[in-house]
Amino acid sequence: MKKKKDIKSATSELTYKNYTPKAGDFDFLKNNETEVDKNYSSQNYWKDTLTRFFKNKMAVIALVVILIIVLLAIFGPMMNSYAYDEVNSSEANFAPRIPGLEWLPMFDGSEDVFGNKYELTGKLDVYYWFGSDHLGRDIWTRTWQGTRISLIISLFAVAIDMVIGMSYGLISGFFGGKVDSIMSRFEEIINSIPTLVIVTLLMMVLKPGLGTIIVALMITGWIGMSRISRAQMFKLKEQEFVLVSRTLGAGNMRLIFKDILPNIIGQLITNTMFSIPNAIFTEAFLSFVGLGIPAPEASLGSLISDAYSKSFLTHPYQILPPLIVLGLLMLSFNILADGLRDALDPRLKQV
Amino acid sequence: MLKNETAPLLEVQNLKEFFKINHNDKVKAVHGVSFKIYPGETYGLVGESGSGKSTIGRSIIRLYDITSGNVYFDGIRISAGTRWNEKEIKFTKIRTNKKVKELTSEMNKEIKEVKTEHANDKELSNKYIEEIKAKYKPQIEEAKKYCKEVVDREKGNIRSAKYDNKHFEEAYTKKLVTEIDEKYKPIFAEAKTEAKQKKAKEAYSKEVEKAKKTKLMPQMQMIFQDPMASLNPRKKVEDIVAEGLDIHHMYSSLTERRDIVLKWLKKVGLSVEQANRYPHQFSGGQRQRVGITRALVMNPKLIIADECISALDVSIQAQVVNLMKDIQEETGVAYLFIAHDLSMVKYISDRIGVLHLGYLVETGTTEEIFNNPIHPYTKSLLSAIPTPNPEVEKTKVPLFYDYATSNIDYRKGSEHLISGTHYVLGTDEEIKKWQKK
Amino acid sequence: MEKDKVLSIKNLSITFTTNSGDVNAIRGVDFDLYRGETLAIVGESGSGKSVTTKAAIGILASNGRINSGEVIYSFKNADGTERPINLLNFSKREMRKTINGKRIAMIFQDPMTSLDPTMKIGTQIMESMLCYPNKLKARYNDLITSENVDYKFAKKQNKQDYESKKDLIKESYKKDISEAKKKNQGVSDIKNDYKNKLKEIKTAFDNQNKNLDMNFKKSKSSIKEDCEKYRLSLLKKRDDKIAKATDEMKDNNDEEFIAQKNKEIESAKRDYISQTKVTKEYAKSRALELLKLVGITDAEKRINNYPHQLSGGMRQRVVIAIALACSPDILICDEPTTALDVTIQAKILDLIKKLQKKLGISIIFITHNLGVVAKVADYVCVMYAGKIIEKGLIDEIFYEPAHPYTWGLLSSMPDLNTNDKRLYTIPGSAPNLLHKPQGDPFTPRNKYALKIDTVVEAPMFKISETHYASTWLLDPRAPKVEMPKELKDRIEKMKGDFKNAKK
Amino acid sequence: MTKYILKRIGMAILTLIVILFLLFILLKLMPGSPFNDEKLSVDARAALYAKYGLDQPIYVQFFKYLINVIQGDFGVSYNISKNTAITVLIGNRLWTSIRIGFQAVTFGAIVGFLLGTVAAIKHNTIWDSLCTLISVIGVSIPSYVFAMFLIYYVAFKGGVFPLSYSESDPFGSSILPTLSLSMFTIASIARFTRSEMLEILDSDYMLLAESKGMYGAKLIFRHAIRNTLIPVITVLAPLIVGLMTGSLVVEKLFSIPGIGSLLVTAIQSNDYNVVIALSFIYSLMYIVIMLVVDILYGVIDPRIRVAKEA
Repeated sequence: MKKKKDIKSATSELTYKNYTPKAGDFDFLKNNETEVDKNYSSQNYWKDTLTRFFKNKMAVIALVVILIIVLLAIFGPMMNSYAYDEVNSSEANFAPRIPGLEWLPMFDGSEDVFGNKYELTGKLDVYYWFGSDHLGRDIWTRTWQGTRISLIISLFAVAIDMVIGMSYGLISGFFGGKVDSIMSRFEEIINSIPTLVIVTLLMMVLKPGLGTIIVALMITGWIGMSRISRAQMFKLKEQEFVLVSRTLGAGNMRLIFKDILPNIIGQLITNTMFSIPNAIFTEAFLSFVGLGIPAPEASLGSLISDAYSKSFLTHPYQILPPLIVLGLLMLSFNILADGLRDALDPRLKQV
Repeated sequence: MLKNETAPLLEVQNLKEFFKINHNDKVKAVHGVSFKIYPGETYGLVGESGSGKSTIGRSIIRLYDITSGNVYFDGIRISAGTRWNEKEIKFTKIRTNKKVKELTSEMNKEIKEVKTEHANDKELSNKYIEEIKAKYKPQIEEAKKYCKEVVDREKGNIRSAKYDNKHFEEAYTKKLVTEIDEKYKPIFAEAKTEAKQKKAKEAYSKEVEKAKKTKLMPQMQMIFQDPMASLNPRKKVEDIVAEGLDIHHMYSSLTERRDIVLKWLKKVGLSVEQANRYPHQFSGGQRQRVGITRALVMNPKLIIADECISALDVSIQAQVVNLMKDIQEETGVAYLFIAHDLSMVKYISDRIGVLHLGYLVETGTTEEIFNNPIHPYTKSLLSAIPTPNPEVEKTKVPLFYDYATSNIDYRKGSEHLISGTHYVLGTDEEIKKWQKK
Repeated sequence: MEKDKVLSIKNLSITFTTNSGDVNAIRGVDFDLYRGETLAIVGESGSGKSVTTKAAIGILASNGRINSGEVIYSFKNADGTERPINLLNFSKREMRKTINGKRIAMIFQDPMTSLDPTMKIGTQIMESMLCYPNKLKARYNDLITSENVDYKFAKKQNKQDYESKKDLIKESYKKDISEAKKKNQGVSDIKNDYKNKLKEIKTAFDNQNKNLDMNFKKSKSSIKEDCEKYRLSLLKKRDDKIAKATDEMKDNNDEEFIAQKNKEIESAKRDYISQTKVTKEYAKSRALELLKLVGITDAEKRINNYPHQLSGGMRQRVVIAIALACSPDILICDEPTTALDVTIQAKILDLIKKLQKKLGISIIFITHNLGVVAKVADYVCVMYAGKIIEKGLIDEIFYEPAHPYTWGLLSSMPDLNTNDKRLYTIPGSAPNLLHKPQGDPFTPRNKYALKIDTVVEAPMFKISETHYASTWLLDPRAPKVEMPKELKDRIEKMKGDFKNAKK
Repeated sequence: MTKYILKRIGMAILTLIVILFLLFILLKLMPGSPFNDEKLSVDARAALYAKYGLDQPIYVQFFKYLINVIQGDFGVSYNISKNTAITVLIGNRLWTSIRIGFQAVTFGAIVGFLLGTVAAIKHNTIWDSLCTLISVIGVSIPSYVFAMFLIYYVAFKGGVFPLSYSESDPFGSSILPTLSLSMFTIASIARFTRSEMLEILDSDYMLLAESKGMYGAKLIFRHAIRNTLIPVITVLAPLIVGLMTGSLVVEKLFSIPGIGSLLVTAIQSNDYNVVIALSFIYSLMYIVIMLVVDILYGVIDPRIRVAKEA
């Protein structure tokens, strides 16, 4: 109700009813007294996009979460004295215990079935913030160590998307015709082998490890991106402003990089954001199947797999940290990508 | 408006443009269209959707490779299609092969006859066979020779067409240099003293240098239909306008670049501060002005305006048309004005060509087309345009024309001169019939 | 002869909420549409011409908000009674059930996108007929709708009355209390008094509401009764006919006679069905009829086509057939020929005119092309920046325009019969309504702008019974201004053309 | 249309042969030979090589392999259960996997489509936000995390459904795996449906339908749903593939005797022959699904099915 009143008061302006013309009001205006074609300033595209992005609270939160996880992945393992591969069998399967937070039932070091091992073993000055695993390794350190691997993989995913996927799609789309049909055929064949199969086979041929996972991603990870950039290229290269540049005599490189790319880079970045969770998931999946990073190295996938097979039903706390970090990471990247997409293409969100 | 004495700026000869959709289907967009545009004039190309008018514009500016025909710009052949030459080669070969086969089979038949007739006398039969062979050989040779001649000729044409398609800029430079040579011959001859000679030489080499830098294609520019789609949304107006300058390195410093841009922006009625804005901050009419400026900074001799006003509001259309006229008066640029709206075309064009289904059905000066339309399609087009005169409009009965049921076959027609420069496509009987009406 | 008003829009004002702020797209639009006439709304893009009509038939985009105004439609009931009713009081559901398609139909600009690509065109035409197949129910809906709208409106009014009365009492109470406190008098009396007053109006309000409810219930049941009666009468007619035929059959053994009577029985049954139900067969035959009406040859074949199999002109014909399916009173044509070629445009305009003559419908024709207006319209409204700036009979607008904007529009339209070398134009471009203009939004582009234009917008000055224009130039205090000479000459010449044409 | 289908089938067969060749090459590249049992004498090994044709040139081997595969013979398992024909090993497992996969796809597609439709119709309301939230979570969280969650809370703590798959109750015990598998499908379909539907709700023909008096469910069913379904079908194929990946882990978690868990076992016990055979089966299923979806698309969309008339 109030709002409507506001509007009404705002619109109660001068009309012919409440205005009495003064002398001279009926003189002609001189030419310079009005401005024909007023231009109203508005922000440029990127600033606009940023403003829209920061209006989206979820996306901003996701960005913050990602930043925190990145920081923890860098500094987390240094924050206590345990090393990620430090085995201490006398302190196996200790529940989480954090100094100062012991009043919280989650972090007091006790478990339903086994009681408080810290008290039982008399190691009252020992603290495993996230608990320890079946070999007595510190889960806090291992979790952040594993997160590092996931983040490194996501970096590579971005690089693969940008370098291989984008250029493949752009070239295929720009030149069209025979070049395109050959390149698309090749892509189709690669794409019709399930990623799962490719990755699995590769892992069997090569030695399991980070390098192999990256190679596997390289073979299949670029396809989605190349499809999108190809489609975008097809759409844009017939646009009139590109034709204009062509008639002005612009070369292919100029057309691709100066005319077309700035117009699609937003969508491509968004898509890259979507491919990060995919890459992280692939790693986690491979580790879970037993093809991932070999022990004692840790990755989120191998931590989850370990915790699941060794102690899921008995010590469920062991699986939680990597699981939560993985979930948060995936969720945040997805929300971030969504937010970016909406900011870049406001049509989807509607006015 | 007859400018027959001067050389045409643009000459389109028998332009054909077919597009492949897939292996079986071809869309024939343009069927042998020819016209000329003289310096400083406006040629209006009118037609409805699907008439191929935009295809013609884009083919001329080399956005598409043409299927057949020639396009000359400033006397230089800038594109040439080779499909007809290829066809000629293919069919000549087929014809020759057929003929050779016939001849050989005839010869063999005769030889066989001789062989059976003179089976006993081998010597005699051999002699006859030799004779027969001698009789047929020259014929076969001749047919083959003819075929080779045709193939060689056509191959030569194809080669030269392909060469021209790639090297027209060189040809243009050559042309400019010869012109300068011609110009300086008398000067050199007159310059008696050494100092004068030297001076002339300096001037000469300067001009040659400049000519070598001058390119042909930038002198043909295009304005597109959609004022929003034809401006890169991520670029500032200044950079959009200067794109051509950037590509051809037509300035020595950034201030010069800016000066050129601002000079032209002012000329089309945009302010200096607007140069730093992005396209989406402009209204439709202003955007089209930016599009025009972009073409103008290249100092073109010909601007192809492809439906450049049809996306604009009525009052803005008139603004843009007036602006284009002013610019023509000032710079002497020629326009190829492509539109579907005959009424606007009338205002701006000196001559008009009416396109229908890829055929140029009628062409002539604006007066000729409007005062004496001959072709039924032109007539229907003219009668369909609504005018802002209610009393007339309400009683007017538009003439309808349907190609499918009209019994007219454009393929059979040929160009007929009606008067002056007024040509109509049709057969003799058709033209007579139409003129009677 | 008094003309019959079908639709009249009064002081309509609409705001759109967008990312970059509120846009006052329509700022007080008035016009009347008379039966059997064509009203043209002319304006450039963004002038709000199609928003007005979309709001009138309840298909405004979701971010649009109607601030004020009325859309009075003369609602013809199934029983033949007719009464004016404000369409803005209808709910979306009521609009769709009783107005859209059945009384007011619309044709859109782009025939390429306005047909469902996955549905046969025949189905699309039949859809609106088969959407409410029960004619008796539809009849009831019709009759109840206007009652319902009135009832709801009265209730709303009642509530508003009550609220405003309450506010008044509250205010006076506050005043009294504060005064009493100043004077250190007891406040309990005032409080009691206040409570009583409130109770009083509350009971009045409740009573009124009860009354309304009762009345509505009454009229509802009476309508129900009416409908039932109507049904029974139809049923009786059928049964009578059947009984009569069977009666006659009894005494006669003539085979031919019996066959004839059987036929009569059949036809009586069929009549009843067709009076109570829209059958598929009927819908199909009607669709065929419509396709023929809009000039589509071999309709039997075309009815099974998908939209992509037809050309643009054909598709627009199909859209017209869809609009006509339920025989509406009003047809709104929103730039129906803008996306088409000129020769096809001429054919479609011809068709619309013929249909109007044949069916006697009223048409609102929205366009930016003055030539099209000249061809189809009886009455013209010229819109600029969300307001009608000049309206009048077609001849008045074209031969005696009064507003500088109309002058500009007319003279920037190229004319085939004159040989001007330059076109007169309006400088600049239409204002962005996101930024509220001060005074008359046309001022910056107006060659004849007065100082007062920068301060306030002009009212509608009456030029003749039918001709109005909103420009200060018509104020008696303003300097006398004639239209530009080029335009005047042109109009003179046009009049001459007309006379020549007549001869 | 027929020509188009034939062309697609041809392409699919060609792709399959290429894949098989790649797989075969990989098989050859695998470290060690299948018979690296140290107890085997050189002669015995040679005899085995000869028996399996491993001593012939590689293209001959491939050709033989190809013929065998066409006849449904993938050779024998070397490690999991020695000398059992892979066909036998796979046997019933294939149908179990396909059944659970089918359940998950059907359930996911229907629920996802409903969610997306609701979100689009109730655009910019709490329903919309809820659907968006569900779909973001569904896309982000791997299916095995859901599986664990379900195992721990529903089966272990809640005791509602069995912890693992059992042959005696093939449907009841497959509910949890189906649920965890279908999460991703639900989320993706809901997402895609929402954006497609929004576009369609905004289209001109919806406006025309409204202006001719259609409203409510009739309007949505007759115009919006039909037009949304067409593009949604195209995304089904990649989703089914995602499902395969998920099924690997989920089958393992619920100990379902399907080909997914077999593949995991084969990977973990280095039984290359089985891995290759299963990879081929996965590729085959994938290609067949893509083919079917492609053809289905053509059949459903009249713009493709009914040619334009001249």
